[in-house]
Amino acid sequence: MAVALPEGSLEERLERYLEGFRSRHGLEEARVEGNTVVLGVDPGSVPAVLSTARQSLGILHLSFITVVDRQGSFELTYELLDMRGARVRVKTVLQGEESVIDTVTGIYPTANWHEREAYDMFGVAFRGHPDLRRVYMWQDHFDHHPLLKSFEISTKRTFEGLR
Amino acid sequence: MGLMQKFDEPNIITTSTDKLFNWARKNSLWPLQFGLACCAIEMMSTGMAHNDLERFGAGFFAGSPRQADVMIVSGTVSTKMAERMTRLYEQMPEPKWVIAMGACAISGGPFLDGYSVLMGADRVIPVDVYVPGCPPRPEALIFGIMTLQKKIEREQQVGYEKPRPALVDEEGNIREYLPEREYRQISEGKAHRPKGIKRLPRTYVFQRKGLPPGSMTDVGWIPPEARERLKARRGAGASGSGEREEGKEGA
Amino acid sequence: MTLGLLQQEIGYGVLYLYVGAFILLVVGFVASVLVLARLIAPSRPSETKRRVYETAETSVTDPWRPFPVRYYVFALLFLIFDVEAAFLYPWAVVYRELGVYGFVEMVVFVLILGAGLAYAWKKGALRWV
Amino acid sequence: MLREERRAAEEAITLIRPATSRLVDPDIRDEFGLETLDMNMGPQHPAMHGLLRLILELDGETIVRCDPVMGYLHRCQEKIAENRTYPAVIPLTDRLDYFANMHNEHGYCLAVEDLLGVEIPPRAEYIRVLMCELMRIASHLPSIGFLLLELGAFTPILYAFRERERIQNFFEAVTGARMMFHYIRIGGVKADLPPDIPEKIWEYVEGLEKRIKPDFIDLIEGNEIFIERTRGISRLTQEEAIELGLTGPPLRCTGVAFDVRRDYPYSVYPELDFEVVTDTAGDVEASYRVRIKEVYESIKIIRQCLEKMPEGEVMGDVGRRVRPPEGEGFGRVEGPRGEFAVHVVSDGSDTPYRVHYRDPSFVNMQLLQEKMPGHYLPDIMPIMGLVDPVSGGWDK
Repeated sequence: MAVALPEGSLEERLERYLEGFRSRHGLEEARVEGNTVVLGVDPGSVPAVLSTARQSLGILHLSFITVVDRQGSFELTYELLDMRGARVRVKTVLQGEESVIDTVTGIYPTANWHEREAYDMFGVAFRGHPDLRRVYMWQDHFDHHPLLKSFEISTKRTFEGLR
Repeated sequence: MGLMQKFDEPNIITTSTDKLFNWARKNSLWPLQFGLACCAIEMMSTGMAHNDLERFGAGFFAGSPRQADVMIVSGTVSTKMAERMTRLYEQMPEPKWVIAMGACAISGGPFLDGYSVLMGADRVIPVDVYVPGCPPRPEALIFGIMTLQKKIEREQQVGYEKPRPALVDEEGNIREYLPEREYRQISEGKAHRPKGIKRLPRTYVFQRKGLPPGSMTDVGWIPPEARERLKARRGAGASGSGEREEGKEGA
Repeated sequence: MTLGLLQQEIGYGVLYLYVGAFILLVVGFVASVLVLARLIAPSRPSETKRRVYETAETSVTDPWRPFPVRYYVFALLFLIFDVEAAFLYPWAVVYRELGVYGFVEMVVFVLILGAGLAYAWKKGALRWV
Repeated sequence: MLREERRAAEEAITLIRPATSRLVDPDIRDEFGLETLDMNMGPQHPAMHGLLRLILELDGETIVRCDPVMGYLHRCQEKIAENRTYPAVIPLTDRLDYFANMHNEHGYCLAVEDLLGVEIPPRAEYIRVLMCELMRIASHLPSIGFLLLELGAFTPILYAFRERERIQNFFEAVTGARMMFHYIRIGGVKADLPPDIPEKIWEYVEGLEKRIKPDFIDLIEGNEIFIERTRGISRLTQEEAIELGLTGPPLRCTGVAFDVRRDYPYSVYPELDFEVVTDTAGDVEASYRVRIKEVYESIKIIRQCLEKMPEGEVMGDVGRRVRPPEGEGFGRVEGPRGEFAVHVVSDGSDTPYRVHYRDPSFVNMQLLQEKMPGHYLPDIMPIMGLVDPVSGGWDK
């Protein structure tokens, strides 16, 4: 009944995760920073990497999904925790106009609302998501995605203006 | 139709009954349970045992608008909530009042640049008392309710038509609140507009048809030294420039 | 004691005068309050005010829809036993005067209703999914 | 003895017959032409812990489907944060989860300090932990109060807000504000503790430890109605809780001992000894027990903080103008409702390029969508009490 968390000290686990990812996906830019394994992945293989993390390596908790609008491309960051001190950060870059990526709700069901929020705020569509709707804004009258850089709200405040 | 509404200007009957009804209404204000955000927590601690609203007869937070007299708008009103708030205001029985509690309900507060924040509750419903603060202390809310009680004392039943909410048309049903139109103006700021969207005149602010007579709420407590300076200036003002005196009286 | 005294001296009928006065008082008060409220309260009817209040939203579907039948069965059973309790009260007041005959009579009455309840229970009317 | 047996029997029953067994499966319903009623429990509802609208599909009194609609308090926090300087975003984070203001500030400041790589004086760290633990008590007690208020008991909420008022007096003495502190700054803390505050907090904590037993535990635990309404409601197994991404009391009440303070240590928590409170039942009553025990743990931490408080200044050498290098900063804090994480992306200018808040209420609320079907309509209140979301948090 109890859930088994990965054993071993922090360094062991980090090494094991690094080896696990390298062996399965042959990722070149995979490195360890402090207590985090950082992986650069191309958008197509995100579900594969996350399923190895979940099934074989036993990393159970998906903390959050962050989308950053780099004015032309979207930079997605999946933060995974193994609940014992180690972190895995999967970063992908969605080039150009087609901002569509496979969903990970099959592997981490908690990603359901994270992806809905990313869709609502940035317009990043997740292929295969059970019910991809807006979370915060109006369903039908509002055809803008507010957190895009092109959607400006007011003058930028910097230190120059302040005393 | 209420008996009192048959008269169209105040006369001996309505003014004398005003005193009785206003006294009764003043001392049993039932606030609607309409907590939006952080100010709701301060409203709750005002209702709790430490600083108690029950002393003013306003302790019972009515769950449904059908039993409420005062709608305390405590928190940020988002554009999605504007229509709901108007419907709640409409469904409250007469006579009803609105207290805008907190900077967000007064003017959008710290979220002035928000694209989905309504810049103040008085853009859609007529507000009687503004309680500043973010969140206002419980004592400030109690002072707001005492100010409302003073205002109710001087209210008249006939001869003064309370302004209608902005989103409600003549026969009383709510017009569709399209944030698309409100938000195009985005946030009062001089924002760069996404391409192809025209500027929209401010249509969603209700025209305030004059304040009821005597509804000027007094300033309330002022520190003693400030009061001396005020008295001194007014004394000097009276002897000095006469017209500034009228200016103040006329406002 | 006082009730007894009253009964012997002024006869039984007068008592109903008190009850009548009391009922008149109650009905009068309620009626006057309602009429006054109707007269004094300012009324500005509007379309939204007439609409159903559903926590600040327009209702999604109209509530006039078929409901599961078990609520109705429960209401019926409650009604029966409520009336039974109503019969028990006057019996309990004059319990000493009736003696054994009254007691047996009431036991039979309760048993009949108990049999009804057992039947309902066995048929599964009380099963609450 | 009898109570333990009864409790074990109940737990056994609910395991065999989960709540969803009450649902009539759809094709039988269509075949018999049974119709369900769609109803919404709208934004203005006393039990919704804020502005949440649940569109419920009801079959009689059993909930068939529940779809939460949010966004009624969306205040564009992340968009406004992109247009403000780094120190100016701190007052905004106070208004995120307005029952855990100190934790939000702490999370954001950790993220920016992670970017800056600045050194925090130890006294400031201890003051931050002390304030956060006081805030945790001032948030757990009202959560228990709200859970009981929704079940109909009015006394616990009065006691909870009495404690909260006293803690708010401390906050006012230290930071100057009752709720929106803006006290934790990037690089340290705004000002030092007033001299008389530490032993006042010590006396208060002594009194509070004695008062919790008679005021909360004796009043609530033996109560039949409380047991009847909360035991076995939305029973969570450990796999379900982890799949839904729950953190904080809803996760720990199923037995998974995940606490950011111990597993991902930040600030001075490694030097303090406290234990992570877990329970086994995984239902609403278990979450109440976890919250009560966590208040005791917080009291223990507050005492250790007051003892080990070193001398020294409270503000690091971060100038008025915060201009971190380009890159990403992460801050993760254990709030009263769960893990609160902040992801700050900077492009080297005065204002952050992107700020993303991971709010525990937002993620824990997915429980409503998964676990609600099968329960009765009145069970919504205890389940909202289990999750205890705050609308400022989930609507951001």
